[in-house]
Amino acid sequence: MPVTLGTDAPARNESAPMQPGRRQLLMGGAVAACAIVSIRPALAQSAASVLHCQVPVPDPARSGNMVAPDGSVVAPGTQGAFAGAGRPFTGEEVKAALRNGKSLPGTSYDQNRAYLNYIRRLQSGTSGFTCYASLQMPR
Amino acid sequence: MKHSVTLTIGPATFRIGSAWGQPVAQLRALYAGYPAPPGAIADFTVRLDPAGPLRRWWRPSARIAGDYMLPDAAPMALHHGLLAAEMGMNLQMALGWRRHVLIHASSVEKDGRALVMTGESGSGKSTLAAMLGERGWRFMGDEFALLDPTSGAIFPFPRLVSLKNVAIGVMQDFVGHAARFGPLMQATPKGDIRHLIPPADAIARMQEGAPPALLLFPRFGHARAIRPVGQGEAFMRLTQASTNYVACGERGFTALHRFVSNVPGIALDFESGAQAIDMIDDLWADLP
Amino acid sequence: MLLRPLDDLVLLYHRSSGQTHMVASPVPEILAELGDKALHLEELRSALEQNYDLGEPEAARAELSQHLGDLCALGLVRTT
Amino acid sequence: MSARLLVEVLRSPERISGLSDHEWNALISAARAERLTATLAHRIGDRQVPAKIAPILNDAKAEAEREKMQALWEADRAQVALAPLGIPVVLMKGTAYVAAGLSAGQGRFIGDLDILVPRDRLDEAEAALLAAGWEWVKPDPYDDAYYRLWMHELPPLIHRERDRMIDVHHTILPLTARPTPDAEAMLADSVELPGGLRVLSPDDRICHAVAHMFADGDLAGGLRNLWDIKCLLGEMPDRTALTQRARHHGLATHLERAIRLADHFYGKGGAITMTDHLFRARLLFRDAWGRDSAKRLGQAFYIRSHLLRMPPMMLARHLWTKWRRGYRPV
Repeated sequence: MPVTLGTDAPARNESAPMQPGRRQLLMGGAVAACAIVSIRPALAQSAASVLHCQVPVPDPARSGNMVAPDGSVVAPGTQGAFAGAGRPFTGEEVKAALRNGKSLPGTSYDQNRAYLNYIRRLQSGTSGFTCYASLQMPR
Repeated sequence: MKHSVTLTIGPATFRIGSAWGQPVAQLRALYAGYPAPPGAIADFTVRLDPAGPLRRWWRPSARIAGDYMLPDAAPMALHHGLLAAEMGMNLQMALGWRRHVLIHASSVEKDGRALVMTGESGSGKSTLAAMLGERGWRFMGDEFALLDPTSGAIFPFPRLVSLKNVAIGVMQDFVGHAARFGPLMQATPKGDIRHLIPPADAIARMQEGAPPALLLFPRFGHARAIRPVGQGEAFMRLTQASTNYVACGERGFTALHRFVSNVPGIALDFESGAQAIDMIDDLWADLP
Repeated sequence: MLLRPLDDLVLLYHRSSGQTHMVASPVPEILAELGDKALHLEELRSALEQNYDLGEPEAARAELSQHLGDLCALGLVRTT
Repeated sequence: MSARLLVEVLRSPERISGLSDHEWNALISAARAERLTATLAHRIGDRQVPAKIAPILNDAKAEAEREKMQALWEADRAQVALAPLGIPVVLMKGTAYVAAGLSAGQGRFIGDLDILVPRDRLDEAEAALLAAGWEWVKPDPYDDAYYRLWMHELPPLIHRERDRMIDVHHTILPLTARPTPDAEAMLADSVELPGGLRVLSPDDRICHAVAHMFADGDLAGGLRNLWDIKCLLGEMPDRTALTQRARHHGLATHLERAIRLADHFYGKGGAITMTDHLFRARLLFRDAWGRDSAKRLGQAFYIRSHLLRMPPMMLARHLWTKWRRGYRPV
């Protein structure tokens, strides 16, 4: 199958530096694996960082359910799972717990681990996600 | 709404409404020296709404709302209302401003050229800008640097400087005038906060941009060190520090490319403000 | 799409998706070679061969094919 | 009431002459809250506006243009993912309007990509989208089972690289709702655009917009939906076939209400019925600060939206399950 550029062919003269003569192309293993890095929208991160935000555990739509040690949300009464947190955690509390190993306030050792696993699994669209994403800003 | 005020900061005008009088009175006092808005028309509306039906009176707390909102925003106690209003203005800029590429960075200007400092909170960028602003530089902003896609210049957004925790004491010693400080707000979600009114020239020249000459990535609390940052890394970090890079589309791409191509990037580790100021003076003197 | 060189890599702005990618060699060279043409893998390899030393053909084909796969997934290149 | 001002300006843009600064603020806040800022900007066009307003309107137009590009790109990605299966991508709502170049697409805010897929190909489509990088937004057993059993669409998917959502519909309304529009007929009569994407036929576009606004949901964002309908009707001078089609889909009364309200709000300001007045009040709930000034009416429409979707016993069971998990209308 032949390949072609998308609808949007590169503007030729402003393209990559083309050197005269035969040049060794950077081909091979590790380089090949990371020759393209896409920039992802950082809107959520920086926007939330100017605010004070919070992460409910679990999501309000699932409050009443429990959090299993691996962070998944399970039905009330599940063996080995923990009831949800009484109040949402603040971004600062989550950051201290994720970065410095400080327990989330009012949690036991295992409960803390389960909650953090839940927070790590948060996805866009779930309550608390923008807040969590804001804590992930690279340094 | 019951209480309201209109403020112009740099290129943007805000209409701030509040269910309570106190935050609005504090804003009026602290922004008294800013040029009056050209009229009542605002770029953005910010609201401090009661967080629930009873929250106007009973344990009053405000929800930050307005033209642009974030779902995860936590309500704030009324006695932190001034901070809530400031956050509300920042949020409108972060989510709604399109006339510049917005970089989460502080900036200062000297000799007609701008120094831009970016890093996450705690990096010291805000305090450094405030200090430099008292030491012969023009303070341009502690939160957002506005990169103009047309000219490539950095434009100021000199809102009140938001000092946190130890920086409060440091700047009180540095500035002297108690009259330039707002009320001390203790135990806010961001720690202790006290606002500082920027120097008079920063406010008088808040419409005036400057071409960027140096991009710093400061990091407080590390042994003195300086490392050049490659253009690729600088570009990546600026996109992550920008709230509207994607929304600016091709203009944003071209502007940031021009910025990292023309401006040297340097990571700067430091242990004290005085040390950082010396290091910055040296770097500035060595610029072509 | 717009390609802009930096000191250590090449920036790519893709107008139809609004996405920015940072690409390293040999991706910019592949894109430049494709231009507005449609090429089979082997045609692409031999075209690149004119200007660059690609090493052993079999390995070069495997590697080019991997890059093309990545480019297709991002919508920068499509199969026709 | 700034919502009313917004409606008046959309109907007759000359209304802007002589607006006070406060009225402008109210107008912009309402337009932002209703996601109609760029539509407003296009309606105002080249008319003279205050110096502070012109850049706000220009920003909104540029933003809409970028959103249009992004929406079309998402449609392209879905097409690439589904093409190998031979499943056509039938666009709906905002993306369809911009892809087909309709006036309803001008300046329209576009959130998610909505596509319609034949019900018997749903599993294949889902698998292909998952393979192409879309992921479930909310992995919740109850919601998931609920969606699959009763809803007219898959639970929302989000693309892991691009952070954009796709809603895959297989029918027009929840399977429990009383009108049951004929999705198969809509698919069969869909129209191909150059490039291979498809959109609903002109009649069905209106029927879908009407079903979406009046037979589903609580009318949040209703001013925008009604603007869509107004624009779509404007491109349909002869409505005989449309009326027929609406009857076929069980949407005849909803269509009549839509036509009356669109004309009342955005057209010649024609008369409306007693019940229409409730809809009118619900649609005009924003005050001069963009706030909800009619919360109780909003709650009533929230309950109505559930009644529309479910028979009462099932609704009771659903609300009980939701209630136990602390999910309440606010």
